[in-house]
Amino acid sequence: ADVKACYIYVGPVGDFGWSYQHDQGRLSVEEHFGDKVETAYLESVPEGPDAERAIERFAREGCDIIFTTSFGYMNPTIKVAKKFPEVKFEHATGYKTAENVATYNSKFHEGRYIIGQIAAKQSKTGVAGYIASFPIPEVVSGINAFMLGAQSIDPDFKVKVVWANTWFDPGKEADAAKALIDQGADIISQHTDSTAPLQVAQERGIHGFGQASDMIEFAPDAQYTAIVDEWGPYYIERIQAVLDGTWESESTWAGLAEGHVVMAPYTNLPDDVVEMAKATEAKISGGWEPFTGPIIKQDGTVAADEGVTLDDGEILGMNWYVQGVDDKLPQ
Amino acid sequence: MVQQGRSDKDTLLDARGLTKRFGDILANDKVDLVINKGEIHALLGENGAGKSTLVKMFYGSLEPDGGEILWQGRKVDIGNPAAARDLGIGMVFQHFSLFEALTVVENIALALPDPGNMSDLAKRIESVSRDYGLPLKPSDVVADLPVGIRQRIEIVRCLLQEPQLIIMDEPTSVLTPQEADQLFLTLQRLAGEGCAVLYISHRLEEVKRICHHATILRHGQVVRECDPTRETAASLASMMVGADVASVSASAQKPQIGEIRLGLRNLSAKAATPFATALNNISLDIRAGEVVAIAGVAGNGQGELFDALSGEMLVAPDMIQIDGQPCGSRNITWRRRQNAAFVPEERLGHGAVPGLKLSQNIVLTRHGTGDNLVSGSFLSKSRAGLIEQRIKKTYDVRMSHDDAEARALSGGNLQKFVVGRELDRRPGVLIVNQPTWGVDAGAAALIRQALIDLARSGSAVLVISQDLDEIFEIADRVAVISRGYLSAAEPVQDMTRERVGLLMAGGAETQGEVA
Amino acid sequence: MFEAVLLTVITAATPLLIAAIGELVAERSGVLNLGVEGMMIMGAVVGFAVANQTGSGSMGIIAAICAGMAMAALFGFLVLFMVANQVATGLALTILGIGFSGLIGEAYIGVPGLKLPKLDIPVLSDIPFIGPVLFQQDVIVYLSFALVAVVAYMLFRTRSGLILRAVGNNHGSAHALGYSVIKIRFLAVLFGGACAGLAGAYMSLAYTPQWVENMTAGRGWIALALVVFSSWLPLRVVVGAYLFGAVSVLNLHAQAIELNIPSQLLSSLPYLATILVLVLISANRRLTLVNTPACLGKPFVPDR
Amino acid sequence: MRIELVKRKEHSQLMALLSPLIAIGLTAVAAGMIFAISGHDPLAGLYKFFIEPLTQEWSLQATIDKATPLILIGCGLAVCYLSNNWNIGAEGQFIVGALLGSVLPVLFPSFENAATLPLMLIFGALGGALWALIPAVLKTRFNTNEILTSLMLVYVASLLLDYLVRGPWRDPEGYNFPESRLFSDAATLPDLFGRALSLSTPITIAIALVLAIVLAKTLKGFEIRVMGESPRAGSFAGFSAKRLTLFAFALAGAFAGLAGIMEVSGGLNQLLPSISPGYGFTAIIVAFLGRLNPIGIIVAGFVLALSYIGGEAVQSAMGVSNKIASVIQGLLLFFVLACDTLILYRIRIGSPRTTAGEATHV
Ligand SMILES: Nc1ncnc2c1ncn2[C@@H]1O[C@H](COP(=O)(O)OP(=O)(O)OP(=O)(O)O)[C@@H](O)[C@H]1O
Ligand SMILES: Nc1ncnc2c1ncn2[C@@H]1O[C@H](COP(=O)(O)OP(=O)(O)OP(=O)(O)O)[C@@H](O)[C@H]1O
Ligand SMILES: [Mg+2]
Ligand SMILES: [Mg+2]
Repeated sequence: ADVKACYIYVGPVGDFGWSYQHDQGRLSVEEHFGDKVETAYLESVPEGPDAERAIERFAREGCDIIFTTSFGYMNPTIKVAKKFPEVKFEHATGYKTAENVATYNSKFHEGRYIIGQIAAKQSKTGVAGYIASFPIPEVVSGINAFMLGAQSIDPDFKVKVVWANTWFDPGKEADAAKALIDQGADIISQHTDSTAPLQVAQERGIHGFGQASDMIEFAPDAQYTAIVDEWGPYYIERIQAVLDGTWESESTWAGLAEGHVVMAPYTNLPDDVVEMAKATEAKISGGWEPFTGPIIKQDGTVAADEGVTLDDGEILGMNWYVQGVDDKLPQ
Repeated sequence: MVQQGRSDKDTLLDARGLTKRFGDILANDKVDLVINKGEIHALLGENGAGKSTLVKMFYGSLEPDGGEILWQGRKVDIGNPAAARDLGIGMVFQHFSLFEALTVVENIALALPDPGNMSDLAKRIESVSRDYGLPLKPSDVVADLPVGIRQRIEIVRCLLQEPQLIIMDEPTSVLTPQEADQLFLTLQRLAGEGCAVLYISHRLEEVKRICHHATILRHGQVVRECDPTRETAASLASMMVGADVASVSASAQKPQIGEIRLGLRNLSAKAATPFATALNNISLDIRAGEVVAIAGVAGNGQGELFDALSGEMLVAPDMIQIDGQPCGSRNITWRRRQNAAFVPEERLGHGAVPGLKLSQNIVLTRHGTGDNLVSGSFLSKSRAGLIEQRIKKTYDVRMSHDDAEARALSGGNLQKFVVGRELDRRPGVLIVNQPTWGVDAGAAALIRQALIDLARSGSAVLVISQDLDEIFEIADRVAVISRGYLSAAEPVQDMTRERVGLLMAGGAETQGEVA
Repeated sequence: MFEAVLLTVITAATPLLIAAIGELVAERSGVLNLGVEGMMIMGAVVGFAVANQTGSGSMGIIAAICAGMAMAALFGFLVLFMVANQVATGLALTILGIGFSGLIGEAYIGVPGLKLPKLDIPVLSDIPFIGPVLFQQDVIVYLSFALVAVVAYMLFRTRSGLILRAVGNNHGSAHALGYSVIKIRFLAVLFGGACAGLAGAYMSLAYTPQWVENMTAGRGWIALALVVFSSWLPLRVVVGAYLFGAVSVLNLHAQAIELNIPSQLLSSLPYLATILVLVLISANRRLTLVNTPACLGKPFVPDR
Repeated sequence: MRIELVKRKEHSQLMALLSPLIAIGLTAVAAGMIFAISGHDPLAGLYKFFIEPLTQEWSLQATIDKATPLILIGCGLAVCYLSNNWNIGAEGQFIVGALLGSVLPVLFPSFENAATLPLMLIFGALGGALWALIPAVLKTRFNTNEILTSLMLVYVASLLLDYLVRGPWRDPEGYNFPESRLFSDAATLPDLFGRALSLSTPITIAIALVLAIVLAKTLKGFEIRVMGESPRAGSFAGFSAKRLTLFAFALAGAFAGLAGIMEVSGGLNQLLPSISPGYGFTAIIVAFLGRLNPIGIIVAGFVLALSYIGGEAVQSAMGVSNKIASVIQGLLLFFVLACDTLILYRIRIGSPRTTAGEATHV
């Protein structure tokens, strides 16, 4: 093989969520390049000392490009990259780069704006439940985008947030979904990885959205759509660059336009709502940013005036709620 | 070998060439034994002679390595206790086989093949136990019951099986003389009804009194059979040991009574656990030069008293005084430094750690006393080894190889070691619980003599014992403990077995309450 | 609302209850099996796989029970026949179970599961409030209550229960009376494994009908704590399991109704509550002494 | 045929040496079978798993790095287990040690001098000890089962870490990501010989050796062994079971806490929401594999670390699932436990007693 591409996952490839989707990306690389590219992966590598060792192993074993797919791998990646200047590193979701370290992430909040709109259209109670994992900027900006989308349809729409303090515990996520439903939510959105919340929605006869992958098989009647992480195109592009010798360190933050974030087919929805969703999708793909003012923070201060767009740094480090979110942000 | 005057027509059980081996030990070596119907048959022998091993094979708890058992003339294979019970064999164990957390009726039900309805069984227990003069309350939890009652449970459990043979392994060691008398009546009644009894006891007087026939084991072999009524206790003892047993001489040296070395002043302690006995107002003085014995049936507070005296259980400072120093709240090491020494009842697991070598077991009780076993918190192996050698020689401790682990020693030898370890320090105050428990006659005589010698050299010796023979042999004064109360100590000359028995059965309690 | 919360609590409590009642039986016989988590996760994966292959939930349940028992048999062999240390062996069982379940489950990731149907008991389930709570649950919930009733009855009203308690109380005496301590303990351990397997099946077939690695997420350990919590009395296990289920569900409700407490603190409440209750229970010496199997964790080697 | 165990009169010295070897041999056989069943070359798998990591300098070094915290925690746990205190919460003690040890670099980043690092290590040990004392005090005061309380406290500790790292201790310059600020050089545990060896390794080995001497030669070691084997005899010797419980937990906690802060200060250089890949639990296995003897624990820690590194090696090179590594670890522990039985027991294989034909149960 001309290039060896290696992947480090934080969870088991069997989580059917974050790590699973990255591994799907790796498989599409294999499919695309065939014999030209060899791949390898290490799964369930805990953030911490083990990460550095795992990255270093790949660097030593002749990997040309190494994708480290969790935020907690940031500093180990930078450390190992210093030792192996000839190897290319790609770190997902972080903010530190180097000569041979690029970063990449997806604009999931674009998808969340759309599902916020759908939620506001479809909800009868006017309340959506939101199962959040950990209060990191990405999750917070996701909640805000959802809220902004919903408010664009129904200014009085409410979002109830429950922090599960886990990326992955099907039982707990299911319990959280039930709690939210019992508190009056009739739409469930999630920023945790398992299919459990959608299964609960299916069972209780309400609706929700898939996360990371298309979960329609788990909830054929309940899923409206899903925000799917498509890492394949990015991985193919970057490995091609290595093959061509054109690889450079850069920060990629792409969304619907580039096909890194994909909306799963809209199902269980009336036609007009599907129309609306597709229109918004097209608008965002055309360059419109959901975080465009007016945006009022929860405490009443103005985050962005009419027509002003937040810059990338503000979105990537977001630690405040927009007005209307029924939760206090854990500090 | 059947003796004259003993018919062989009514043979119930006939054991032929039974052999049992535990590792290197041949516990039973081709034992032949015949038990007739309606006979009270004594099985005698020193400790470790193999008595319990033999009867466990009859009861199916152990599997013979060789030989055969005939039951009413038919060869049987007693695979487990249930099979034995089916045949009509019942057993009262030396170490009880009761379940503390269960009730009396549950304990009994466990030994019956088909106990039926529990409340019916409870009624049966009440009536049978009353009938035999061993009344029981079926709903009591065993943990709350004294030892005498616990044994009743075992006996009633046997009786309910309507057995043809009852095996009793040292039943009277835990009974007061009065309770023992009651038991004898029961046994004689059973024998009269045609039931055979195989009776194991170290108390030769009672064997003479109630047994019709005796088989004597030594080192796993049958050495003699006899009619115990025609023998004396001394002749039975020498048959068991194979030589004359040296008698201990307490009175040879008149005690030179000195000052008080150990004083108990209204010693009281609450029961530490729900199953323990409380100590009530115990007062006693022990002076230099004398041996004071505390008699009593097991489980009447001896363990708690020993713990209080040793400092494993702390009490108010003034309650215990060693050489005038209040020390009820001091720990055991402090007391040892006051030249007190202690020998607990359980040698393995209390007096010694099973998995440690003897030299390390020396450190166990002597690390805090002036033996230089510890210097700068490091242990000195060589000094411990020297002491171990000395004790081994002085007290004739025998073992298969040098400095063995404690668990590898036989009971009697370990007891000699545990007692020797303390005597070797020449303590001013020595407190011993059951000094010769499970020790054969020769070793027992050696230990007893050593205790007397220690007292005569000016130390105070307190012996807690359940063995009346031992007490009358070595004590200068005797007190009796019952349910946590202690009677006044009286000179041994003024004591009789009957009086001690009365005190054991509660007399001490009333006396103690008055005091 | 209250009714709905109660329904959630029932689902959260059921796997804990089932696993704990099995462990209670094992511990009553004197064996401490810390491998509940490992047996449970094996039950989850095997239950899921078999239900998926055969399309039958009951087959899945049976297979899960067998898987739990197979794990328990391994544990029992080491601990009872080889007299291995029970604590260490239990931990090893958990490690093995988590690894092995991951291997078996690789093929079932992302496959929608088979959800056990709810048993809707006609008429009765229409009674308001009581109806849905009592008469509209899946099979395993009913099974869990039946299990508690049967175990409580067995333990305290039948001869086999008496023998089991006797063996846990004093294995020496039980052996002397002719009971086969090892055999009885082995059966008790197997029962514990069967229950853990069933609890695992509940996770992957009813609670969240899917297979994902580590999906039991520490519930086996909670089940162990519940056994001590209950001082080895079956009916108290129910109380404990439901209390724990309630505390963890209420944490989520508390967030949804906007109590401003750090969610980490709320998440740690069930653990803190367990510690508190353990302290309160242990303080009652008499109760613990009578009910604690005195031989718990002690090795037994019979001489014959 | 009947197989039964016969208790030996004394410990078998020979078996004490042989049993781990037999166990490792059996594990290798089982592992080979697993590789074969999952469609890989068993010999290549075994080589990758057990041998290859030892042949390359960097992987050997990685093995040592991974073994270090396991050995340190394992040593503390050994003291607990020897004295019959079932502390299985070392993971939590590790975390709290790391937390308290990080107070200086996180909250007082300008406190940079020669005392910084020593103080951090002391705080780390203190944090672990205090956390460990909770179950110990509950055990001595209320008779509470320490297995469960120490385990529950693991969850509490990791939630505490999570709360701090996402909340009050979050790096002010970290774009709100859940991580503390990076430690300054003064707060970083230095490496020795270039980067070949972390300072934590010699510290750990020294502690293990001292502990080995303490256990074998001193009164305290004697006390620990006596209490573990026979608490009643221990109290007869004048040792206090309660005080020893507190001591053992505090010591184990201090070791775990020290391991925690050394890991954070040496490797991670900052606090993250998760800082331990289960060291506290793996160390339990290490303690038992090393037969609760510090020298044995050094070896066992190395063997277990090897099983992780080897697991990664087969995963990356042969595409073998990482679950296989944990299956192999589980099996290794099972075999060791089973073989250790031979130290105290002999296996006797006897023929059943021939029961004569007419023998009957009536
Ligand atoms: N389970 C066992 N394992 C090994 N050795 C045993 C076992 N049981 C008994 N022995 C040994 O067999 C011999 C006979 O023991 P046994 O208990 O039958 O003696 P005994 O005559 O009943 O003594 P005692 O008067 O003390 O009750 C002793 O040497 C004893 O140590
Ligand atoms: N140690 C015991 N011995 C005999 N019966 C018991 C014992 N413990 C409980 N029981 C009885 O067994 C039955 C079931 O026990 P369990 O403790 O589960 O019931 P419970 O209602 O929770 O008891 P309680 O309220 O007294 O704690 C009850 O009738 C109880 O009284
Ligand atoms: Mg005997
Ligand atoms: Mg109850």
